Amino acid sequence: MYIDIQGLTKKFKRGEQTLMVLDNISLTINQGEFICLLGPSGCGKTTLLNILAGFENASEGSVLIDGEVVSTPTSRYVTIFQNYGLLPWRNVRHNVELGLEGKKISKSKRKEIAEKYICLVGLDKFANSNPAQLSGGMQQRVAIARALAVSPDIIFMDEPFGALDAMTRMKMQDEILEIKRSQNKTIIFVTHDIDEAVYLADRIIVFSPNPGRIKEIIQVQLKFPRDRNGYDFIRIRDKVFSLFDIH
Amino acid sequence: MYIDIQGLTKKFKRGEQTLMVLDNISLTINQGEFICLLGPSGCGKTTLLNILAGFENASEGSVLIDGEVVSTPTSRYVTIFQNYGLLPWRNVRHNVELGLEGKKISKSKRKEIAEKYICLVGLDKFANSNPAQLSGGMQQRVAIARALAVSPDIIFMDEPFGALDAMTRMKMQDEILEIKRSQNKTIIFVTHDIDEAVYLADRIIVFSPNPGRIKEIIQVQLKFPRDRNGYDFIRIRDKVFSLFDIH
Amino acid sequence: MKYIHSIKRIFISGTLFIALWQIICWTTDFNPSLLPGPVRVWYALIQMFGEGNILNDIQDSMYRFAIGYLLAALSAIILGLTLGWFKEIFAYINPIVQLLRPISPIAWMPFIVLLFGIGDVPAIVIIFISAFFPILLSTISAVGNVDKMYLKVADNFDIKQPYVLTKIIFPATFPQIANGLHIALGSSWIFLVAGEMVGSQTGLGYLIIDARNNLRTDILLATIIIIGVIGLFLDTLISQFEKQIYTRWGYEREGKK
Amino acid sequence: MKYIHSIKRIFISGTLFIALWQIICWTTDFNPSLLPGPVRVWYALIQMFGEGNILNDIQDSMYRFAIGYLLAALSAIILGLTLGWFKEIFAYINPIVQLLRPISPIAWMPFIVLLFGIGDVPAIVIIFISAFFPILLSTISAVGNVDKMYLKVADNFDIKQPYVLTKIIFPATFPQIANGLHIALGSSWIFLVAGEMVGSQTGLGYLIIDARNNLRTDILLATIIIIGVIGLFLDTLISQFEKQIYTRWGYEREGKK
Amino acid sequence: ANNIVISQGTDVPTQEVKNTSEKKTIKIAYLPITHALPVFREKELFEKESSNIEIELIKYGSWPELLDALNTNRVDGASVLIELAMKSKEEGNDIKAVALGHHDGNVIIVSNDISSPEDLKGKKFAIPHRQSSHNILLNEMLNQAGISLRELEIVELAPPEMPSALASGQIAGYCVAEPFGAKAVDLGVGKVLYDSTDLWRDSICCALVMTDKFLNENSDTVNQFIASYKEAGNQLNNEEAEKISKEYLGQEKDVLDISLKWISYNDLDITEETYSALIDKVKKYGLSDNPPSFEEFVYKP
Ligand SMILES: Nc1ncnc2c1ncn2[C@@H]1O[C@H](COP(=O)(O)OP(=O)(O)OP(=O)(O)O)[C@@H](O)[C@H]1O
Ligand SMILES: Nc1ncnc2c1ncn2[C@@H]1O[C@H](COP(=O)(O)OP(=O)(O)OP(=O)(O)O)[C@@H](O)[C@H]1O
Ligand SMILES: [Mg+2]
Ligand SMILES: [Mg+2]
Repeated sequence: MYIDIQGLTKKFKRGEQTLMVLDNISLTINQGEFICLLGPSGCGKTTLLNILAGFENASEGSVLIDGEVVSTPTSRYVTIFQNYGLLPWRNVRHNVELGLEGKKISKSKRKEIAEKYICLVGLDKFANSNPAQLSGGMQQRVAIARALAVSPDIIFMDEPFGALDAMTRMKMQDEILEIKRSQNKTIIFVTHDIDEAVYLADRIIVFSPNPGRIKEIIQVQLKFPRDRNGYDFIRIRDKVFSLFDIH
Repeated sequence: MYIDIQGLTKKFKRGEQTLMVLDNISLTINQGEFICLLGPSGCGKTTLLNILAGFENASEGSVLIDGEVVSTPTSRYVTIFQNYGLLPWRNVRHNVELGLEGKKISKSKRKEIAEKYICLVGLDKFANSNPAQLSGGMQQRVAIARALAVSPDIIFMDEPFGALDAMTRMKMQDEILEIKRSQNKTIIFVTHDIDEAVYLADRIIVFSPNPGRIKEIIQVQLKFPRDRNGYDFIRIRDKVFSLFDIH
Repeated sequence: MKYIHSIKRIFISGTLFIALWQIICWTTDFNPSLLPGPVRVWYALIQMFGEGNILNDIQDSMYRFAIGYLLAALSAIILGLTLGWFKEIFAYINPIVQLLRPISPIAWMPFIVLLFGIGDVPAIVIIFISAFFPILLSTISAVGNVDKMYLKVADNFDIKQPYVLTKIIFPATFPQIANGLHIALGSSWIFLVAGEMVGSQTGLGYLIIDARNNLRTDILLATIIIIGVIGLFLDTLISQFEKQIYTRWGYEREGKK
Repeated sequence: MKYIHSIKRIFISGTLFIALWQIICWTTDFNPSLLPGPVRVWYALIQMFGEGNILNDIQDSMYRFAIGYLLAALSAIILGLTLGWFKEIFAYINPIVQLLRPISPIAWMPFIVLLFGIGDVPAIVIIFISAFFPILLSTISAVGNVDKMYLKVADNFDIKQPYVLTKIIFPATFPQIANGLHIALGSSWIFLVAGEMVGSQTGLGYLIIDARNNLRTDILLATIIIIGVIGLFLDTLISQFEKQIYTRWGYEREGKK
Repeated sequence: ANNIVISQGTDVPTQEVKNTSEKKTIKIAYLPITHALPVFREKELFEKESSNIEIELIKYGSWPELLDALNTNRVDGASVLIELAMKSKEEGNDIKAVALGHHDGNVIIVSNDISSPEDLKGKKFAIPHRQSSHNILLNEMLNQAGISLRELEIVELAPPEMPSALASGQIAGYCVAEPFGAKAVDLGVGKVLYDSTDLWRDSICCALVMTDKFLNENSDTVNQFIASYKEAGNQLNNEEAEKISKEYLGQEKDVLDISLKWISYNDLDITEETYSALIDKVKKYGLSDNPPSFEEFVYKP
């Protein structure tokens, strides 16, 4: 077991009250898996991701990654946010170089690595552009390149395509699958789009809210590339829909 | 023919250049139809809606509604925006009353009408709340109540559910269908979510971009309520997907 | 709890400040008539409040300030809404406004005396001038920044002028106007002192001038402290007001103070 | 084209202004040595530029202003970043800052002379004071408003202090700091006149005082116009700078000017 | 060639340094009024004689600012209202008066519709400063006319504002240092109601005041400086005064001409007699309760 979550509980203080956001979550994830966390707004998906990435501490329970207790963020596990988290005052190249600056890497080597990943996400022509000059999808690609540049073991993604329009979104889904295939990373991906989860995930972890609990874990054993209108796809989709009482 | 669009073209000046956004759109719409305008970002959906609603003028061609040329906005055709367009300094009731204030209606009558539509969208308990205190879905319901309160003949909706999460979105889709059924309005609905269009529309107008043209018009002759995972649904969905080169 | 905490902080902060001041007095070793220490100023404060005249001065200053500021707010908001709406007219007035804005109210003194005389009026005029421009410019820019969607909504629901201005533009711009009012409050309070230099025989600004004329640095510092405290009080009031507007309008809370 | 259009507007605006001024002179019927008309002021301007001394005065004022303003900017930004980061310390300093902020630099004059003497330095100090607080407060509030996401990104990529401050916080806050710099420029330029009242023997503020004492209202108005024009010029410069920062940082364009 | 350049380059500056290092520079603060003319004249005297004393004049905009500089030893001396200097001494600042600035030279200006002190009742009257001879002159006038101070409204106003205030009818009269009174006469908005000689024989107003620090540290040059000052005063006949004032003051020529008729600069010694007369008036009219004594305040070489 690569990621091992045991009895994880998270409570927030809100004035006088205590709000239980995650209740006794236990889950194990293997290396190289693509996991989707699916659930309605407010069920604690972001909170769980924050704890896994070391941004926040659990109230109870433990999280082990590769045998070690998670305490602080590290560039071995990189998070990609819905709003991309690019630094607007840096151009694409310098954004991608950000994670390399702390490491003992020569300038020319740094540039080389950055260029490699900028090419990988297909932005070679925009290396000197500012984020503000790029479309949402392109900005998210920069964030992905920046994450890959530090060779992380795990990539956490928090609704990374939530701000994109439906068609761009589907293109990005194909791209992230391609990257997953070629780079062989472990990916934990938060979404509340059911189609997206079924299209991407090896396993879908379905949450129920108040407090956040794991409602069901769905194995998606479809081969890639998946057919969004294929029979098996629709069958799994149907199953998830019924979990949320939608028809 | 209730709405009659003939040879509609729209050009924007951009500095020195002229940008053609809509190219020779012709389309007729019957009273009581639910029309979805579907297309990628930038294909001119919002522009078309603005012209139909009287916010902008066409460069060429004509738009007749109920036999009259559209020139300025009127409360006979109400537009609902993605960001709801509520006035944050008014509470729910006063937002809903907004459109009635210009008409010669007594105060008590106004209040009565407002309450009726607030009930219709299920917000009776929130009549005195401020928009900022409501969730996105609830805010959009207020906007719908406000639109219905002036008894419009047509409702234009520009990606009304675009800012909502996927599950809330599906609930709102059901609600808008229910409202359509009970109030029997003509609805022109902009979206770039294919599922949404198939779920809602009597006809889907598919646009292609640069310049915006009608690529295809798809009749959706499925009975309501539609099954999102039913065979016919998926078949139509598949057809639309292939129009956008997605599989 | 929070309240007690903040009083504790103010107390510690005040003590530190006074200690620092005392240390400066000791180390620089100036004649106390040139740089009075905290004790001397404390006695001056007690004397001023004991004799009771200071309350009249505060009252007179507040009266002048209130009139000047409120007149400025009223006229700048009305003018700002109008000019913000009729942008073409503003384009012609703007160069003049921009030219007059960076000029110190002090420089206008001779003309203010000539046109407005001495006593209460020049003080009010100077406070008016220094509050007017920030409010005017923030109102105009607020009208320019009004979300176009509100105007579409107004159009859509057949709302006509002047109701677009009163029902839509004014409330929509109000948070930004409130911010302008806040900035203007600060800058015009600073000019109270300058305003009361011309022929006023009462008021906090006059006290400053009088203390300087009579070489009473202890009274000078005591008055400075009073002006600071009242300014802080006014600022807290309007911040509170601004915060309420923001919450009501659903703006995100600003970063903690 | 746009350029010509805006020059046309400035021209019309200026003409209107001068006409209005002339009308005021005619209707009030004051002695022209008390309220000079445009023609008299025009001659004063010609005379001032003809003799050439005015260029020295402008240069001296600009020199003092540049030093005071830049020192204020530098120290306020550094202090602001630090205090914004160490919020607990700032909570203790804040009451003092808030107390001192609303006090007119004029009131400090006797102490400024005591501590800094006469000549260039007090003018620089007063410009410093009036620029310092707006920049400090806007920097501190900017640090408080930094998008938490940037801090997460910094953490995630193992960026440690002091690099978080230099690589993340400072650039992230820069647009808001630029706005503070803009406001501070305006308010400190206004206090140039007050600053040069103390023992300066040159400069635009000195000219104002000197013209008042010499009862030369024509020179006074001419100097006011020069101050206004330079203020407008500085404001345009920094607006330009601010706009570039905003575009670079991808902020939405402000509503049209 | 190099050598020559270097020797030229070093020769010239050393000569200059030598010259200036021997000179004693005395900083004198003043306001641009006719009461300060002897200082200007003295400066010119030193320049003409290429004396080892040099005067650096520092112009101020108002009395408080000038006094800030004097009290903090930022200047060595100042031509200042003598009552104000006495007040400063009383407050504990270390300064001494060394000579008068002038004799007489102040007038009471009223608007044209006023012909006697009675007409001022209920109206506003401006003085520049409570601690001034102008305040004393006002009190003298009211005293002689049997009017109480409370029957009119006294306002303290900056001198440059007074002619405007009179012109716009804001005040009915004022008494102030010159040439601000003459300005009203020149404009035709006011007239002279009394000359200072009518109210207070041999009145004094401004004085040359030096800091104790300067007096103590420069006992050798002080006497020479004061002697030259008095000499400069004696030289200021009408013609000379006109010339100097035009050179150092920025006011219009006509205004200065009117003003100079009222003033004299002879014999600027501060005698015990005139000083005690001043003290009486200061006490009588409530400017101060315990003004410094002659010995404390007036410098004796
Ligand atoms: N720092 C915090 N302090 C208090 N409550 C918090 C905090 N962070 C999150 N919460 C609360 O915890 C709950 C879960 O939040 P979380 O952001 O994890 O939900 P989510 O599943 O990511 O929702 P969404 O889909 O809207 O992003 C919410 O009710 C939220 O208000
Ligand atoms: N006022 C305008 N001036 C110039 N160009 C405009 C204007 N309004 C829209 N456009 C341009 O017209 C094109 C179509 O815009 P429109 O907003 O109608 O697209 P859309 O289909 O609604 O896209 P989205 O799905 O992103 O909302 C875009 O390229 C846009 O930049
Ligand atoms: Mg979340
Ligand atoms: Mg659109």
